[in-house]
Amino acid sequence: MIRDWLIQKVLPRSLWVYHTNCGACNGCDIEVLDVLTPYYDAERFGIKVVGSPRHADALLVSGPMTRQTAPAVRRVYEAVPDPKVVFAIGSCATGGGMWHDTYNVLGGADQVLPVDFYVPGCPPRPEAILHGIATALGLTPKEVHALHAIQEADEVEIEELAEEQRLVHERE
Amino acid sequence: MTVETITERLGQRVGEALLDTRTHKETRLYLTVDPAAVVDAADELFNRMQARYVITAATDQRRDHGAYLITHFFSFDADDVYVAVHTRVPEGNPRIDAITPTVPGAGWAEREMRDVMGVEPVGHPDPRRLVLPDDWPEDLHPLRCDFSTADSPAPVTGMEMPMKDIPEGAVMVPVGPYFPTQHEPESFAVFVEGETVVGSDYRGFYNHRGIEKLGCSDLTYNQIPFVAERICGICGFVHSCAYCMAVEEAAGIEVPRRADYIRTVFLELERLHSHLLWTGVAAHIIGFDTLFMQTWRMREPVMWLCEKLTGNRKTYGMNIVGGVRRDIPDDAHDDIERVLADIEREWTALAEAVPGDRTLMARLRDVGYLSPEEARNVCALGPTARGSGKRIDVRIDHPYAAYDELELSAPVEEGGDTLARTLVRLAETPIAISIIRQALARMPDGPVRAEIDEDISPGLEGIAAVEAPRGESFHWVLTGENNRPARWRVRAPTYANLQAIDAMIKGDVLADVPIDIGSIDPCYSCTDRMTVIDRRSGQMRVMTREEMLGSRQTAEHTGT
Amino acid sequence: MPLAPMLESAIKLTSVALAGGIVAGVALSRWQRAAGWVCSLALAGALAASAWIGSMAWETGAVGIEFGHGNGWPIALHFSRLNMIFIWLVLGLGLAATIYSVRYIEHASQAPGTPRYAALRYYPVLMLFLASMVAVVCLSNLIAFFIAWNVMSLAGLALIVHEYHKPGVLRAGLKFAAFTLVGNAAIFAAIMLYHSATGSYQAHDGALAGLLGDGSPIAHLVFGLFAFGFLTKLGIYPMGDWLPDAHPAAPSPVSALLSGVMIKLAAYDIAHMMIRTTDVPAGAMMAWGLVLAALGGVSVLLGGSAAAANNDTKRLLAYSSVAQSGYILMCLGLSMAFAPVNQTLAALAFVAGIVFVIADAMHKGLLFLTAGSVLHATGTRDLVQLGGLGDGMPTTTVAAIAGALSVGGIPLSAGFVGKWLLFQTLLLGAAVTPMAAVYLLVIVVGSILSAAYALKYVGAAFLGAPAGRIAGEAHEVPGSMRVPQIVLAVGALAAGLWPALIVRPALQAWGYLGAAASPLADLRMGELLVPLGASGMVGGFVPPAVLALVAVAGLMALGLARLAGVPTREVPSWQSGLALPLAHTRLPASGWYWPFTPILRAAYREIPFPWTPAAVPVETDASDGS
Amino acid sequence: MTIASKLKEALLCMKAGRVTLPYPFEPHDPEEGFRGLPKVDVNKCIGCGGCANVCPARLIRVIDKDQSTRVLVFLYERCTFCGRCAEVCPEGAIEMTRDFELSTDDVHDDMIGEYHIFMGPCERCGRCYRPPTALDKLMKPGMREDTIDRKCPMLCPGRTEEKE
Amino acid sequence: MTLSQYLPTIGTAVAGMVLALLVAPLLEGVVRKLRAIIQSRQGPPVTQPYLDLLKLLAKEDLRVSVSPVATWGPPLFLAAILVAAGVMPLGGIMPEPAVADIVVFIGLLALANITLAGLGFATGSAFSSLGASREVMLMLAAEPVLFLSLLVLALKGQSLTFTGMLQAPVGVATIAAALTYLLALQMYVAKIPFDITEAETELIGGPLSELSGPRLAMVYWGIYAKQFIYSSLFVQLFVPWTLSFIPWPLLAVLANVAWVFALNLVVVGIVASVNPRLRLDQALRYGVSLAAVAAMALIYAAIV
Repeated sequence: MIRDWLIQKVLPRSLWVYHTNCGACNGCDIEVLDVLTPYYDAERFGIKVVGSPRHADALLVSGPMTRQTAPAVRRVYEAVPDPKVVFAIGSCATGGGMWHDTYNVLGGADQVLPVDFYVPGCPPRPEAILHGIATALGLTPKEVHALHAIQEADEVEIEELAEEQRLVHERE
Repeated sequence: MTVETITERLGQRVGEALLDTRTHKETRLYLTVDPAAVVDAADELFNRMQARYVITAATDQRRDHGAYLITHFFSFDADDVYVAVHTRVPEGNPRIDAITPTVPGAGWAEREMRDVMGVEPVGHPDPRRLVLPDDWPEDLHPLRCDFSTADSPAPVTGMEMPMKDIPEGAVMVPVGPYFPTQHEPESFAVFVEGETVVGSDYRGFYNHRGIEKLGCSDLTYNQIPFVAERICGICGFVHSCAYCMAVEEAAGIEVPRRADYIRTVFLELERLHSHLLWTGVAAHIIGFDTLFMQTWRMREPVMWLCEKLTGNRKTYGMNIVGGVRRDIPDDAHDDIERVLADIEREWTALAEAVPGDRTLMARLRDVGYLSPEEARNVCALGPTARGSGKRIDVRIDHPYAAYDELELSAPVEEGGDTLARTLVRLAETPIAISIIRQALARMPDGPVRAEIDEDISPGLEGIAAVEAPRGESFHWVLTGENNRPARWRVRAPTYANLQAIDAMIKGDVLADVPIDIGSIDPCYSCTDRMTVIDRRSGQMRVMTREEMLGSRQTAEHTGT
Repeated sequence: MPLAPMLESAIKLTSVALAGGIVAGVALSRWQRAAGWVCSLALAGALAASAWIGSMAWETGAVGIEFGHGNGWPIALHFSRLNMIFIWLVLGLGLAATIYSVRYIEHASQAPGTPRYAALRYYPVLMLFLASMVAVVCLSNLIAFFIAWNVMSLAGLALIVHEYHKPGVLRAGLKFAAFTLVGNAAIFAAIMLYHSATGSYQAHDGALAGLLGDGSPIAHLVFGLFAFGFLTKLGIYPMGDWLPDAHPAAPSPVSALLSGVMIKLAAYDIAHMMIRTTDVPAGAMMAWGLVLAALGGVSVLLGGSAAAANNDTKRLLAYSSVAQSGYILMCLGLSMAFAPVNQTLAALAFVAGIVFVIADAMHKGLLFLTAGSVLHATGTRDLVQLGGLGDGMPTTTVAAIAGALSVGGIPLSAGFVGKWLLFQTLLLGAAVTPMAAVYLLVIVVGSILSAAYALKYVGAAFLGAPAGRIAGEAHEVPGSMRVPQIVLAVGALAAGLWPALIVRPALQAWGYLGAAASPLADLRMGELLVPLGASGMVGGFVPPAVLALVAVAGLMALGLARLAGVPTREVPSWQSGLALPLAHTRLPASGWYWPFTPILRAAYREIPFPWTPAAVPVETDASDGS
Repeated sequence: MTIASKLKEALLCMKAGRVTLPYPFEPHDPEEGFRGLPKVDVNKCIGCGGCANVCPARLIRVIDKDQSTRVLVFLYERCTFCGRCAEVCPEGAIEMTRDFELSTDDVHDDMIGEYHIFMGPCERCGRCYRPPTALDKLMKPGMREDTIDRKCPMLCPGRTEEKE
Repeated sequence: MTLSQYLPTIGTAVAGMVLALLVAPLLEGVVRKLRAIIQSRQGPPVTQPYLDLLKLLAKEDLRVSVSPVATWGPPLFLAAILVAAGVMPLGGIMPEPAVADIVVFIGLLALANITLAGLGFATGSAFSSLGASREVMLMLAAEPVLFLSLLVLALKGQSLTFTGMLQAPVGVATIAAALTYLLALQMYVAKIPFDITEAETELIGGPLSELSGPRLAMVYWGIYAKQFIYSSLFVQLFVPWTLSFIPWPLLAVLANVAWVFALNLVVVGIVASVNPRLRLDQALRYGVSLAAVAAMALIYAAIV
């Protein structure tokens, strides 16, 4: 009971993050670091970057999952004590980026880890990262949703795509 | 030394084996030599003529020539000449004499050649896998044309890179792949006795994303700049700029002068924010978080400025073959000047405070020593080389963009230690500010982008080098068919500088290792690869982990 | 029943038990295990009988008796509160070591290359060694004492070279023999000179100090020669340099005895012959006392440094013995120095010295036994190859931790009590001589060094991950080897929690030597209070109360920790994302305490010994671990 | 002097004062010209697919659902926000918005754009094309007689490839 | 003496322990706020350390080693430090008879250090063992300074008890001792530039690198409490006259706590903000030179 209370009420105000780069270009990593600096100061929300995954509550994963990093990233995940939350930072981590289909890249972070929250952007602005964390912590609402637009086509009949069909769209 | 003298002296050395010579604008020399003479040619260039080795590229030309094209690049920095030594290795016998014993800095490049193209460097002292992941099959070489980008072979086991054996009485400290001071995955195995470093091993290339493969077959000329700038999240503009310049040189495209100036402005803005960033990261590494916070606070307006000017905080999306995509409007000059003035004021205070800070000096002085000889051997670049007394700077040696019309200098320190590299960066920052001011003041009017009407014909070569904040970024493009390059080779400065780490950290203590590594401002994603070359290769025993465990057990059995 | 006959019977009983032990050792030499148990039994008997003697000695302070008036070779024995403490230590630790030996020697003699007859002589010699030590303490005639002293040395030598087939053992034995020869020669010369000066072979309490009273150069010479001889045995640097070689060479229970009691007998002789509270000139006594204390200080620093830098379990402990001997000598030297000027202070120093003796006998004996268990289980003394034994050898590990806490001088252990008393002494002593401030400095550093090597011993051998196969396959030692360890561990901790257990006998021993008021307030609560000094109290320490506070704080901490009732999960250690064999990332003992290691190692310079140059190599007898 | 210089450093640092922005409690929008999420105005789009050809991340899928419906699927999850699609779009149908607060707990459902465009099939290559005029639309799904002898219509995707 | 005589002392000790336990995180929070101000940013609320510790109490407890040292180390570490807090005077109050003098006090703090080092060795990774080795080395450098500077007072007051030491007359030696104590304070509390043991950028946290959840919370709590103890000890022993004139004990305790905060803000916080971390050998050299000064003060005190 006490533990549930602590996790729900205290943990969001003291989120220690461990930053894991899985093959990123540095852009996201620098922005993650930038979030700690005076203009954005993530520490005011209790967010702290820690050096050992044992101390972490959240994993910030950036970059596409390369074949070489995947096992190491899995070990990082295992080394984090429960409860833990995984953030995918940047377009590479959310969807594999422009290397999504190259021979050494497995795809986005969710190919290897159970990702809880995604922060797209290339790189995401520090504000976007803050927004992502704030959204995950329930401080601000989510602002994106699927865009689905159909041309106003006079007399032509429109066939609505079935939900499952939509998802199949060649997302290799 | 002019292209003529180089050709002449090489001709004297290798004679008939010099098959072909082409020059371009008196600053580019393309030679073709017989495979048997490639070591002699490298020796003549590197050891006799004191050229700087740049990189080796391997190209699959089996369809056209029935051979693999191996190219070693050298640079005559004082004379503004890049030399490419082409060799064709027949496809039936993909083996070539390794130049590493002659040119130590080629160690990684030849290992990479073996990995990605399957051309065996014969006589290489350390022929371990470099680039490909541990679970990659031995006989598959991704840069060959018959390998498709999207192929991802089933994982195999037992291919872990064999590690050097741990010296007696030492412990292996795994600095990475995930380590707080490394913002990217890469794995230094540092062997320490007590806390004194007695050796190291390296397994990098965790960030290998197959960029060159994308650029060699899949993407069109104008898609690549966007891939190129994502080679590195800090010096992205450098890569897209160098790539575009290489294509422009190959295709003979005249870039409007205004575009050159705009590129110069952004290159220097990038250097500015990169050096501020580095100062902060280095301070963070040695636990000086206040300095980290303050330099990054100073840096943030540059990022906002870049976002305003380019639409992205990282200056992504500016370069395109033929020029740049956005102009710098005249009303932005004031904004730029305001940001520059702020930084200049604060930076001056900082640069004055640093040498007087005794605790800071204590951490920087006399650690991570890189001798000038070592710097030349590993072909160190940028501030790393300039901190060891080597005056090389592409902006001055091989002027590009608008640098030929601007005044600049390259500060050099003789110390060779971490402090020297720090001082070089401290001195470079105001120079970058001055260059931006000059460029803005002298910027000519006109278009920012050349119209390209004709297709780029295949078989042309272009070399471009840009002085990134970390040193020379080298791009070579060989044009191909279907609006796509046949080969695009990138050599980021960290690729060369990283090979100096082993020498730099040896004898230091563990506490200095992070700042030693940090002092070359490593960018692993640029390098896309890494391992420390071992100059004692003769004595080095390479064992697999299994062998090692086995031998330890035997040792215990026999009571040694 | 009058005292004399009772005493006589008690002495006879003890002697019979000890002699019986020797005989049984010889007679049963073919049946080692039986020999071991019978000898243990004999020792238990001797201990019980000596308790009877002790009760008499304790009542009166000291009792004496003379045998064999008729035959012209009278043997005079005396038993005081002081020497009873030593006799009990000898017999008690001897019993523990003998019980421990039963399985230890059996296992050791099965090792390949061991001469068949090696085990045969072990128990007789061991019993002779113990008996001679008892004799050394209680013989009051100097010639008889000297003979017993030499028998003890010879028996010790025989035990040190017990495993002479192993490399380096003979050299260690030779070194011991050479140093002992020189030391004993000095003692012999001193005895002769003493006789010429006083016309007597009787050495009563404080005899040597009394001799200084006449101020003649010969008296100083006698004093100096005795001191030299005793310090050689005590292991004080540089004359005690045999010690770091001999301990690793000897079988572990023997090391425990050598370190635990044999070297302490020199302390007994110093305490009993050199400290005197009345009729002594302050100048000479204080000078000699301070010199001895200074020598002790040197040993504290050098021994501690060498121990912290060493990677051989038994050698580390041997160096630690050098340091502990240093503490003992410092205390006794201070006691000597203060005796003429301030008897309360002298008493405090004396008590500290005796507490150190008792504590070191317990924890050093214990630690050598644990080192023996490690050797038994793994066949190696090399801390670099050990590690992670905690999983396989839980009892030995816990015992070693207890011993390490005590030797490291951590509060609530026996070793701390001695240090605490020494601090009190030195602080008060600073008013007598500023030299005390220097000694304070020495023991501050020495205390930290002792904590460092104690931690190194436990950490490198028992904690963490196993360094290799040998360490990984270690298993617990048999019960008869565990029990002595447990008993000694309990003793070391109990004495720390209730210091009266060891402080009171020491105080009472002083009570018969000197007559001054006790420097300590009554020990009813197990507390230590020094009610002197300008502000009424020099120091105060109430271990039970501190223990209660630790318990309260610990419960507070645990209560907090259990607040949320979190689950636990076992995970591999974090290696930056790699999956490396544990042995790769294990910090070998050779890498500990950088960057002090080279300085520490250089501090202790071995006395060049001319025969073979090689020191005892770290044993890596990997033949088997079972 | 060390202490004095350290104090001076501390004062130097404090001179800038607190600069922390109140974001996310108050918005901190990017400047004009920032490239955020690209959105397609389906009513302007002519389905040429030029955007798909230039996209470096290859995230735009062009699916011809049937002969008259072309579906453009934007897999925004891997978008690099380079703005090339907007740059090459001949109709200006793609707009780089300034949206950057894109975080979501389900990137695959939320970061997707699906745009349905009505096309006519090209008689020559058989693929969809967008009839340029309303009149042309009426002729769907038939052929355009006037194109039989000419090249594929200007806006047919087969043509756009070398145009950029 | 009887049990009843010790009850007041034990009672105050428990009160002191609880106070240290409760106030220490706030001290850390205030120092963090100061650092944030120097770094031109808003910084976390001053209550942040409480939240951090509470959060850790709810986190899963990952065990690398089943060794009893690993299991019992953290509570013992915290307990030893708390007891040290309990047996030292607070607000100038030190009931007699004392249950522990400074030898025990320092012994308890050494026990804490040794426990932390043992914890590092028990988990057995390269980082934690190197951190543990560093912990012992720093102890070797810092502890003599602490011990010697306190011994100067003890010598002057002719007592090793806190009460006796408070009566030490002020002199050259005591002023030198106070200065060395103040200069070494940063070493005692192991803050930058002396946070060498727990250096995150070198050893990913040293002995702490393998701890998680409640056990990490206990160690952090102990570290915060240590900061409180060492600062408070300076106030108590070297400037007791700033408290002794306050007539009400509770007010004196408050003044003491206020002093501690001031000391941490003015010395610990600022020094930690404007310095990089020293290397082990540099820190040791610093410690040894301070120890030399303290030793000279001690000998001077003994002679004069």
